[in-house]
Amino acid sequence: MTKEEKKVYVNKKGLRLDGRKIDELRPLTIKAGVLKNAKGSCYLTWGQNKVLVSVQGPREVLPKHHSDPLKAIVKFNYRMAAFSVPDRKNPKPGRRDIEISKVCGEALEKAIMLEKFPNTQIEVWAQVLDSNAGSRVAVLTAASVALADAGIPMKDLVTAVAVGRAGGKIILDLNKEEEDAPDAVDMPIALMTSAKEIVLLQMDGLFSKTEWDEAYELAAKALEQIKEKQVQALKEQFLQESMETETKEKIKAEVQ
Amino acid sequence: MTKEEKKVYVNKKGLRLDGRKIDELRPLTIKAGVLKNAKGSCYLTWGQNKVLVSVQGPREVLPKHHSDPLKAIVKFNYRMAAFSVPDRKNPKPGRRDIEISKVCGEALEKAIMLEKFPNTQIEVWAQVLDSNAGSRVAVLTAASVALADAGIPMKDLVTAVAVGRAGGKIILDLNKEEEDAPDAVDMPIALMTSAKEIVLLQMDGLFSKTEWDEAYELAAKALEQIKEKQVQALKEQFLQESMETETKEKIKAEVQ
Amino acid sequence: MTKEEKKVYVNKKGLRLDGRKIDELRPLTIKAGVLKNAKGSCYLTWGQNKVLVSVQGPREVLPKHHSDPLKAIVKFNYRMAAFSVPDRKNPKPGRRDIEISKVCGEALEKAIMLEKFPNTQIEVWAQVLDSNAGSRVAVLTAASVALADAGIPMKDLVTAVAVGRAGGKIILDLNKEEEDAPDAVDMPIALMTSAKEIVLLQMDGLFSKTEWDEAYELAAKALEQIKEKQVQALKEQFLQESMETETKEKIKAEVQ
Amino acid sequence: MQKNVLLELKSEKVLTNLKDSVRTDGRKLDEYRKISIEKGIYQNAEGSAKVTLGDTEVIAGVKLLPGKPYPDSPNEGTISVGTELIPLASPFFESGPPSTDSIELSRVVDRGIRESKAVDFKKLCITEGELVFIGFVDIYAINFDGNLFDASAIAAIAALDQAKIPKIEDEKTVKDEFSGKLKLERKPILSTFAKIGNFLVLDPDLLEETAMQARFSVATTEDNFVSAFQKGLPGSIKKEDVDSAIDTAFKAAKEIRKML
Amino acid sequence: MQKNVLLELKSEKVLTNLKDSVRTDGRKLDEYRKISIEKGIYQNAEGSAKVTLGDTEVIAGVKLLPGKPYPDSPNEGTISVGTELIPLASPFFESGPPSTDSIELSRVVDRGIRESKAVDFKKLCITEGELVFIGFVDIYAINFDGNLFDASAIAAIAALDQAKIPKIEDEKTVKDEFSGKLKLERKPILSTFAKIGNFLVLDPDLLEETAMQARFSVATTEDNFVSAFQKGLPGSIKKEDVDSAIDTAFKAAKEIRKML
Amino acid sequence: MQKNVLLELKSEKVLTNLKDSVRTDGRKLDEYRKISIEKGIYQNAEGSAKVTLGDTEVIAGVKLLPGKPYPDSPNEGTISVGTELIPLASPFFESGPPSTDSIELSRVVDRGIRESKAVDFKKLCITEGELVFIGFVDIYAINFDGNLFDASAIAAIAALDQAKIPKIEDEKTVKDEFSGKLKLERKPILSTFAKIGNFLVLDPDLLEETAMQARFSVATTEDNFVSAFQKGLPGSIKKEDVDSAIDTAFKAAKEIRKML
Repeated sequence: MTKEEKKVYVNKKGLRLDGRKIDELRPLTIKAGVLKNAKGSCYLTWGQNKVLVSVQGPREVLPKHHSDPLKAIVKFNYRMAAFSVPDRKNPKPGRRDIEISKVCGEALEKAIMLEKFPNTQIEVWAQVLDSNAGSRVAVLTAASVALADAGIPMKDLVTAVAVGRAGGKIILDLNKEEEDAPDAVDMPIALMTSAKEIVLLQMDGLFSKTEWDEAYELAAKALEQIKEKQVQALKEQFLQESMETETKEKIKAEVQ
Repeated sequence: MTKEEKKVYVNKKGLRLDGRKIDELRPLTIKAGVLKNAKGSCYLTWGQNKVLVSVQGPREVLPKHHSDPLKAIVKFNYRMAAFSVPDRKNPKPGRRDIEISKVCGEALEKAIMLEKFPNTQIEVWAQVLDSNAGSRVAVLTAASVALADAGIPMKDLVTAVAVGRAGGKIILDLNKEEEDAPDAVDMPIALMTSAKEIVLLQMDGLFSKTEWDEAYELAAKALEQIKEKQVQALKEQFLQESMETETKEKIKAEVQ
Repeated sequence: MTKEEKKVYVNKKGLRLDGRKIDELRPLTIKAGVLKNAKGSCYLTWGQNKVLVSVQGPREVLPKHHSDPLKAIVKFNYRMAAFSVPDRKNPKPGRRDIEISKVCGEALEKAIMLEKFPNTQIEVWAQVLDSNAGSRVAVLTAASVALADAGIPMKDLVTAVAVGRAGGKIILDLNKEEEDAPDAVDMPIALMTSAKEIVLLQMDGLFSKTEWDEAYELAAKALEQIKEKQVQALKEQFLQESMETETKEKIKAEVQ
Repeated sequence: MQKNVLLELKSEKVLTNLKDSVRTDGRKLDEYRKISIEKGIYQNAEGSAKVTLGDTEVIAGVKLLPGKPYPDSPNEGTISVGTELIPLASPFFESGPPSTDSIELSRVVDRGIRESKAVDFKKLCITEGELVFIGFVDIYAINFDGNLFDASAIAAIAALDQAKIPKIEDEKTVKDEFSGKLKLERKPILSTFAKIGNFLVLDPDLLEETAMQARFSVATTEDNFVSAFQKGLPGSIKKEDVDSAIDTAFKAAKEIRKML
Repeated sequence: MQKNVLLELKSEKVLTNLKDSVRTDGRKLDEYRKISIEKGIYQNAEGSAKVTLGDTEVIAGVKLLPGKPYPDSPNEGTISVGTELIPLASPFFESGPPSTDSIELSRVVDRGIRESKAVDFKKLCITEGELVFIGFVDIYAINFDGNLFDASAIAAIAALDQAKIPKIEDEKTVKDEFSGKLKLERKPILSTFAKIGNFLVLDPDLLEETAMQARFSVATTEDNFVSAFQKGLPGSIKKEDVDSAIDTAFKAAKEIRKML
Repeated sequence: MQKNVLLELKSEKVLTNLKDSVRTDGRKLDEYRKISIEKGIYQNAEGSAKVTLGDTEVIAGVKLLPGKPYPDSPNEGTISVGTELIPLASPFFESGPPSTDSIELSRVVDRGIRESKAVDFKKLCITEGELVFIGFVDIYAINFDGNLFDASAIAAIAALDQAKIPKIEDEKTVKDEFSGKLKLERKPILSTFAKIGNFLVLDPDLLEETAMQARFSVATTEDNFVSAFQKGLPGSIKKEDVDSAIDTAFKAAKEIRKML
């Protein structure tokens, strides 16, 4: 513990334990349309985090009396693979999985035009395959891409990131080592960035009001970058789909 | 163990370990109509026992095929708060909870005019908040009051008490220390006292037939006292409800 | 372990640890029609194995949407009594119980004329009361008799046996001691013997292709013997039922 | 349990018959059906028994497994009773987790053994404070024609009474070796009555159970104790019913105890 | 939870009223309902409290049980919070395993205590690496009229604050003897807001909860920290909402903390 | 699993095509789809692999955790295989506890490794009688287009084959340090066939699975053993089917083993 407390989370050059700057994200890659059997899907890597998200629906709700005659309902399932954590995760969803599923599903509901699909349900399955701090913001960011890939109309993408404190400094995108700092605060936040609407916000620790302000600004900037990557992934997928269709058409034309 | 065996459960003056006489109840208080959201309710304290009982219904049975076209069904849920026992009670209902719920529910069914409410169910939730021997007779006595408070028509109140043996003597309303006597016998019994109909009777231990006779007489007398307290609680609640209505009417009158 | 390896599973006289020959079954008894409340039933003892199988149905499937409009479905429940194994078996069905239920149910489906009973289900309950290697082939052999006893039309009986290897020899109907041999292979197999259709086949271990051939031949021969016992049990039951009917008729005649 | 409509229709005659002093199967009010008890029938069980009560058939098996004692009784073992109402026994029994009915049944059988001190739990001690035997009694109904309470309780007592105590070495059971037999201190017999109209009938069969308003069970011991009561179902009974049930139970139990 | 159709109809007026600067029950936007806190009410609990918030009533009890520490914090105990939304509290609560709602509630209360370091887990250590106390906080809603979050969080803090620490001998609890009291290091107070239209109202009652699009909770401490955020439900909030919620929460918490 | 009606309609053509000696996707009867195997893809897993078999994709991960050995094999670790058919993989897979299908799949993969002695359990021993490794192999279907049996079994073998063995100090795992690699003694390959009409086709895709009456799996090893059989589904197979399946399996396995 004394050893831990002596760790320098941000050094004199302003660099963190893994060499990042205070406002620097871990490497982030996003790929849409990766699963054949899903209506929409997304594979996202974020530092060591690797997540795979699928979207099914909108489709009929069973049993029927659970459906809403005015809008679609969203079923979000956050699940960690048994081997995605240092210790083995029990495959049965625990209380943490259930809470994360709830808040992530609620964060997406605001963005989806649910009223277009009354009596149906949209199912999001978010599978964490490898993890190292920040898996909930990773799956939420990926889910938003998977929904768009599924062609489900949305007001805006939902984009998420974690900010927080380690060693007295407000930093972006904490890794596990930083999350374990003695004074660590972790704050996952998700926005629809166009109108700066906060759709997910959680925090635990001891934050001053000034730190909250600072953390929010840091997050807001990073979210713009992340959103760009989301959009880029969707463009690539759209391009590829078009090309595939074109190729198919060409082949068809040649054959005929 | 040897120490236990030397305990004098009833001393030469005829007094028990807690100073009570052989036929003396622990302090008993009953209050009806304590929960705003319940159709009927009752808070009862009996020595250290503190129980809260609510009644909902009669209302539709779901799923429908569980309903009885000839009468209402009674769902009795006996539950101990996790902190209501010396060790922590696992919140998941165990076999003991399920058996007590069954026999208490059955004891009430005889008293309720079930045939007046076909296809419905009456739900009794009996929550034990603190306990010290005798919680099942406490909740059953309270449930009967809560049912009456809910306005559900009954042939008679159900009134319950435990009698038994400790240190060779037949005594009324055993506490935990007496229940742990080496020769302890515990016998919960519930009657509709008007016609002396036994609706609940359980016993485990080694009783002679004479002891059974003696125990029954002791119980029967005590049940009269307890029933008086039940009736008193209902009268007070009725009075208060009337006053509230009257006050409301007055205010209305004044306002107009 | 070294002790184990020195065990002679088949001695120079060709006899096994329990005195059986290589192709010799443990004592097998089959009795049909043993349970009053079942549509069909069978009690079978096979060495130390003692199993009781009942058949109910064909009857309506609940909930209805699980039914098949083209044929009956088969629900096979393999269960071990808690005391039927050296250690106590947890009463909750485990993964082994579920797999055995699945493969045994599937093995029977081929034999039953399911298309005669659309929208219904046939329930087989297979209770193991004592066991010593081979309980799945015992219940499957018994289930087939119980189905016939229930009057359910079948293309052929299903007959099952286990063959395998211990101490380098291919042997019939392994007992527990043989199953525990260091080189043990166990292969349960079930046939509809008339057309030599394999309806159940499982194996784990290290078998050469020649050993498979040898094992199959050994099994095929034994299955003929076992089938004879199945048929014999059904004949006896048929005879007894006829006699009972006759006796009743006689008594009726005499009374009138 | 699903409903047996046919039986419900038939059961309407039970009370009419009783008023003519006839039980549907011809028995007297205080008469058991034919009882038989088979013991020691399974090798993997330390003790086992099959009890038939008319057409009701029940099997009980006992496993004695080493385990840790409760902190407050370091030199005592314990028992644990489970009953399963499996679909073998009746087309109206369903598979799945224990029903409310089977939980009540298990607990009545368990308390009947425990509270009558039928088993001396000290005899189940292996090493004080360290290791004791836990006696798992598992009961399976295999044919159900009423009064599972008495059939199960008798089967449990019969299975325990001749149970072999496994030999223990290094805190583990030695296969197929035994250090003796578990002898019961007392053999409580449970006798169950159906209250039908104003009648109290012993050992109700399924038809009578369908007609009964209340069920009442009394356990009695050879040393003249009443060792358990359990009243069930929505109907009520009277003090006189209990008195007469006790007398009948003592008489009936004496006969059954001889068969153990 | 089943739906309360009547309430949904009524709730349509909530926003209309807010536009006229009126809360349905006459409160100001940043005003709590009447709060009362009763402590030490049950003998079997090491600590207990009942909190009423208008017509919302919640009970919390604490049991301190000896257990093994986590390998990575051998000299620290821990806590475990459970909440049950039992049918006592509302005709729309159902019995059964914890619902998603009650799981979120439990976890928010749990983290609120744990991450604000309200309890010094080192004080729960009995023998380093061997034995520590686990503080089970169990919360029961007994009457539900909105804002279970604040009622539950306050009840948990109140129950913990005066919890007695059992005396331990031979790794076991000595009955009715205590070695002292568990004093909290900090008393974080959770303040929950409903976002209804563009309004943010403190301590929503059931009617307001039925009308809200988003729920937002802020915990604050006496040493000027914000110690928790939790945003729930499908609606969104703005940075300004969070800012104003923080200010309101600090003010409100000061008053509540005095009552503990 | 829900029903895929469209697929059922299409599947009627599978047999007609086979009679014309054509598999729907143009393969020969004894031909696998394109296989690829990626290994060592996740850092938190001691071993991991992704297997694609045509459009079927499966991921396996291995965790080696210290635990107690079974009393009857004090110097041996063990493995435990779980498979999850998650909704990622198919709109017809449902969340919830393991289905009967996934339990059969898990057990076939588990036995295939265990009984072929692919892993030397003695190499998983840390301290005899005290501590051994338990190898948890967890398998997730991520895209389902038939033949999960072979994809899962190959993924499990691939993940185990390169699994790192954690370093142990004081009975606990040292983070990110390893004492070596778990090398397999044998690499059994499972080959699964569909019986459709009188045809036996290797590596059925989803359409063929929808048309099949029986499923038959054979595992073979590099030292010429048949190490497992599993016949599934209501149809029957013949001795000759088994014989030919064995020959095909040996040939196919040789190719797949090279890719590991």
